[in-house]
Amino acid sequence: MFRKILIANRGEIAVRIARAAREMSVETVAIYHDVDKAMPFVSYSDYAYRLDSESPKSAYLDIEQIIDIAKKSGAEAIHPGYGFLSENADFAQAVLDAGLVFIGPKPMSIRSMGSKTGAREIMAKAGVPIVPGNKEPIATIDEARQIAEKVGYPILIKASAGGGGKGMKAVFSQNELDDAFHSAKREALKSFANDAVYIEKLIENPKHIEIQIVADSHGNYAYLGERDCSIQRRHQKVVEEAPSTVLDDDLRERMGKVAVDAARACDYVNAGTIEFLVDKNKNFYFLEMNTRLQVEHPVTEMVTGIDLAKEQLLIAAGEKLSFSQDDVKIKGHAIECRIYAEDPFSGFLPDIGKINYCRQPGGYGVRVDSGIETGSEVTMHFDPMLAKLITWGRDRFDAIGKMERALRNYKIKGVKTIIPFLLAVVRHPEFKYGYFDTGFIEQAFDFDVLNKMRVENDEIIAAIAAFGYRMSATSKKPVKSEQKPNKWKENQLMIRRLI
Amino acid sequence: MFRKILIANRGEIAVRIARAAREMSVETVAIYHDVDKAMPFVSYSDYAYRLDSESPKSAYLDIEQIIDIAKKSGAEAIHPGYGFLSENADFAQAVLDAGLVFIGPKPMSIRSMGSKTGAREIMAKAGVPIVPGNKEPIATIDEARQIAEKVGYPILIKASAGGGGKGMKAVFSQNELDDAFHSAKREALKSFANDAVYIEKLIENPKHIEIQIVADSHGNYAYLGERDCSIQRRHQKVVEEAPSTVLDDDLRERMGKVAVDAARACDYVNAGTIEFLVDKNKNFYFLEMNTRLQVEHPVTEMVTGIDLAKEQLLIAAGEKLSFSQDDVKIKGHAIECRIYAEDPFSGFLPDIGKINYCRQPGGYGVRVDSGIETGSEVTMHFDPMLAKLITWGRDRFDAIGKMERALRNYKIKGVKTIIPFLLAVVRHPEFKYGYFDTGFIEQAFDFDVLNKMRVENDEIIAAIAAFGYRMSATSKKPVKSEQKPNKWKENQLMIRRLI
Amino acid sequence: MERKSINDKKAYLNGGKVEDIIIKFDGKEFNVKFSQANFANVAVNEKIYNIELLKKMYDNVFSFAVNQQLLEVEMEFGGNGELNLTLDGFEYSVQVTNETRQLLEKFILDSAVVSTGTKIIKAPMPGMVIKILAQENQHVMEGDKLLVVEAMKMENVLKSPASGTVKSLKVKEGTPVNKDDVLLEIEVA
Amino acid sequence: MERKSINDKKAYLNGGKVEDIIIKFDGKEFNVKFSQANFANVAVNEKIYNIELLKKMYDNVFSFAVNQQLLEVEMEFGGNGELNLTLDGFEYSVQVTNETRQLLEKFILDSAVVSTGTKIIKAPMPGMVIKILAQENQHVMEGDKLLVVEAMKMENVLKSPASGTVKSLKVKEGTPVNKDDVLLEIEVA
Repeated sequence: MFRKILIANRGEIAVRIARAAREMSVETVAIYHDVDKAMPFVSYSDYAYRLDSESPKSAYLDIEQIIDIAKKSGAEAIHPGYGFLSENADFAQAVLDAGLVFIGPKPMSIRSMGSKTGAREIMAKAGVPIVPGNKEPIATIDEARQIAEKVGYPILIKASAGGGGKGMKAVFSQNELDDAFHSAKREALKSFANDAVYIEKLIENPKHIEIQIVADSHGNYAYLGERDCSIQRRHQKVVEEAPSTVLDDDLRERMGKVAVDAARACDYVNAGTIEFLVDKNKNFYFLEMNTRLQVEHPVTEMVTGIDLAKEQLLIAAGEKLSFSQDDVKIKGHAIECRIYAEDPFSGFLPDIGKINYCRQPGGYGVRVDSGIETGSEVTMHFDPMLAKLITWGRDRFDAIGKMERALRNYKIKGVKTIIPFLLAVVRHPEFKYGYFDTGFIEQAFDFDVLNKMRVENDEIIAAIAAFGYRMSATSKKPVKSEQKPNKWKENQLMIRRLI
Repeated sequence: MFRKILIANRGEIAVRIARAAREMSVETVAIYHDVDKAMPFVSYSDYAYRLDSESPKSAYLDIEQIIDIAKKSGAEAIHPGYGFLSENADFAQAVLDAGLVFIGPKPMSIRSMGSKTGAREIMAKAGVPIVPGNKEPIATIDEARQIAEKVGYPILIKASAGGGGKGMKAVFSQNELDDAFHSAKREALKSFANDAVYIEKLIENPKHIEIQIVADSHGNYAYLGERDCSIQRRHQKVVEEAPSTVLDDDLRERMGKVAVDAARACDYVNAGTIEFLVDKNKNFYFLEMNTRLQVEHPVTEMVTGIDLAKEQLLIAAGEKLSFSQDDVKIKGHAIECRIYAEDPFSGFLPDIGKINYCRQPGGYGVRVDSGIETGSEVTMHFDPMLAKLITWGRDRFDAIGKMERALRNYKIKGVKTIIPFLLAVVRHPEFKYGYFDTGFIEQAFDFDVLNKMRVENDEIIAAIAAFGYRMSATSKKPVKSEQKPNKWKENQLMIRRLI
Repeated sequence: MERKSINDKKAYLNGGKVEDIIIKFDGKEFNVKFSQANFANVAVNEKIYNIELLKKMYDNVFSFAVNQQLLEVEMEFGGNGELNLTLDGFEYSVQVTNETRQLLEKFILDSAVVSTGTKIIKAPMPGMVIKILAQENQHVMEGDKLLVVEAMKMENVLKSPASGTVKSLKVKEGTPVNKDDVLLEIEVA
Repeated sequence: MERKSINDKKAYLNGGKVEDIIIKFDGKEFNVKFSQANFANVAVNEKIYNIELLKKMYDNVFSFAVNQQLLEVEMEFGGNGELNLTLDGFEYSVQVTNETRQLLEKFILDSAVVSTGTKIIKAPMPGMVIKILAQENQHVMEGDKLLVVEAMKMENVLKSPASGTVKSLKVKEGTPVNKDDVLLEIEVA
């Protein structure tokens, strides 16, 4: 095993890796931009080196400097976390070239899975189910009819040059095809000055299900069950869980085996995830492969008892998997809620500022992977995810009970967070009973419930306000108002999120 | 299930119960003496009522006032936690008389297990192994020889009126008996003005092993495996774990069944613990029964997945056990360290003061059941246990790795804690490899290791001191020194602990 | 016990009189009456609430027990009776006012309709002009303070109902006024 | 980068000269030399340490990186160069001194042995008596400050080596003294 590793990341994932390493008696080196100097992830490590960089974000992308620090510090390996350089094949290669170990897959695996069309081809060849259809432009309505027939209705007509739903038409039967085809072409032309369109199978009300796999350098592979990440807001995962309410043992095993095939197909080593869409008939289709540790990896850890971050270190150090496929047993149920610094009452606009007060929930079955603490500054430079709240219960109902309690016990003051929204989600009947798909937040979730929650305490708010007003009137030293981010900053933040 | 319960306790156990209740949608009522007004356990509840009392400690013992508040608040049941009124049969009876539910066993069970000799008799009758010997005074050396022969060497001669080791003699073979018998009688006479002695089997290097049981009001019983609580300092448990390194499945099952017999013998309902001494030949002997939730209950929860606090509520509400004996499977390993506010470098003298800063460890497999937070005041009024740190790992080695990491990540500033001592314990080779008994801290533990840990950072301390000195010399506003508890307070604390 | 005596003392220092207020947020109004003995006891729309401050957790984060119910609240005080209150992630922008001020605002609004081109500011109630904050020919913005009238033992600030220029100023500091007396006129720009 | 310039500035304000010190704790001594450019760089017994203050976590709780190694330290400052430092639960009672002061203490200890019944306080080095804190016939306790001698550009406090009564006071404020000049005598009670 390594004696010392460098963590090329920040925030909660840097804390996560530092914890795992220390438990294995491996020392860790943190790197930080000056804006992060006082963040917990720095002090969670054994050593810390400052990154010299103009912009905070570019600091964590500075391959040369990071490798220099790794060598200077005596680190033998680099863990990239997620985001930043984690899926950058050039970085992985540069680490190897510097004579260090990259705690992740081979550069070649990252590269091949990084291209959506390339990945699709490799997977198709390996027998992994992909969404039927092809990306070739369709010239005539006759051709469209043939492909639609082959793919089977419902289908989706998509603009080749497109994005954002423009030129996209769902077609549920053949007699709708003509109108939709021409309409899509017209829209595509208008929007992208290019009327090329193609046809893909429409997966109705899909579930987003992903399979966690691990592979060592000795050719051993294992799958660790699924995660259901269907609760998304604008393709951003918000709530994840394991196991999924829609998989049975048979489907779990079939998807697991396919996931291992997929990993084998790109000669994969270390921890990785195969994302699938699952339709209501329990057909599943390859979406993409994430060649790194996922944000939501904790739910798998909680139900399998396997520490994925530690496994990554073992694998990178050349050891064999610490367990076999037969050892993987799913016990109980785990849910993760991502705690974003966003205002759910103002279109999820990211918020920044100083965390005046933070009290994390704790106790039995509650895990918090956090990057902040009381006094931390939330800046506009990075992703607004502050922490992850994970609960484990004997069954799904128990895990939800713990999550609801933990969300209520989670106090973050000074910046707005989506905690009230998450509370409304875990209390939602469709979530509680497990009937939901990727359209949950956009379609099933009624934002009015938030307003109803708000009204519950009206009189109490009035009473406290009256008391507070009188308190401030009688005290000589009035409580100062905190400075709020100005409109310019808010705009900047908005832009950051849209990119 | 209840809608609202009152928690007749404070500190971490009140937080523990409030969390469990909220997860079951049961509201909780906290009671507090004014010195505890700002403690986390108050704000973890839904409602809080102030106890009117001269002394802080007596507040939590005021049966009449507590029951009054329960009725006024609309609580339907009272959870006593541990300590305070938890093993007070009169309180349990008063709760029932007030038409409320006591979340614990019947008053009669508490009463019968509260008397050591009474409990011994009931257990002997139920076939539970008790330490051989009897408490009858022995008149002659011939009688002593007969009893010693029957009990089997080694034996312990104890003064009937005794205590504190006076008049106590260990005898390992018959030819030592004469001298020891007379010597014990002389010592007893000198110390207690009473030369009566009796003979008991000497359990050499015992392990303190306890079995968790639960029983519902429908006659269902189950045992949840053992806890090894052999790491004790002056009969005070410090580190506990589950499972024990010395039990195999066969012994576990035998002890479990005996524990259930013991519970049956006193018509037990709710969660309880049977404490045993286990000798090196794996014979086990009844020590006592704790008719309440134990401080160390979390290690059992971590390895069984069963929430004991919730189970208590279910049982008290008249429901059946949520699992059967066959469902109880031990998975992985859990360790608990008790975080006392005591100075391990000054004879474990309790410390008081304000917690200037507290950062709890967290992440995968780490659970903190805490009664304090940054800003909390540690007073001399209560037990110095601030929190419990529990880790779970796939195996014992993994759990120890997590514990060592978590102890290093646990920052409590402002009062002294035993964290450095705990670190030395979990790093101790005899602990690591599982060879230890109740004599570990007094005999095997070398307090010099603490001093060795201390010396490691000598030069760094000097460097920081130099920088700090210069920093304070250049800054206009010198850092003020915190007020230390004075000698009088320390003496008070010392007296409190000795009682 | 101790808490109560402290609050009593504060009420005492405050002149023994704790004025009733109106709390407005989310388009709703709540009438709040304080107990004269202890302003931790309030009646909100006739319903009694006892508020106890258990802990100041940070600068502006407080733990309260309201009728024994525990709540953690972030409170920011602005000027002019503005209060920003956050409970469980829900933010409430609270305006604290009282009956006199409310009457005043309504009155000014009403009186401002009287004339177009020129807005006439009248005394909303009998009282005494104690301070004049605007000069003749001065340009004022909507909401700018014009003058302070003492009425019903309280000082009430009269604000401009529109942007414009101060024309005829009819009163001086110290002038007693009757209800509906014209105080000044604003010519809207 | 920024940190460095701030420290440079502090060093500058400090007169550009950062004096070497001696750190004592647990019966051990460490010689510390500060870099003149940046007192975050120190040599402890010749070994170089760079200290960076990353965060003040609370009043007297700091997060440091010492040669990049992270440490959370509680630091309490007493008077007289006393410093209480806690790292990972280990408490260190640190005494900060310097070579001159150490020589002084040693000298007084040595000189105090000279006579029994009467302890003679001699000048430990050439200098100037700048302040006299004890009067003739005054009773003093061991450790009480007697006089201040400026030597080697530093003020050095001479303390009483024993409890007793101040007998002959041989110097006045402003008197220049040579090494071993008798300054005063203490008659031990």
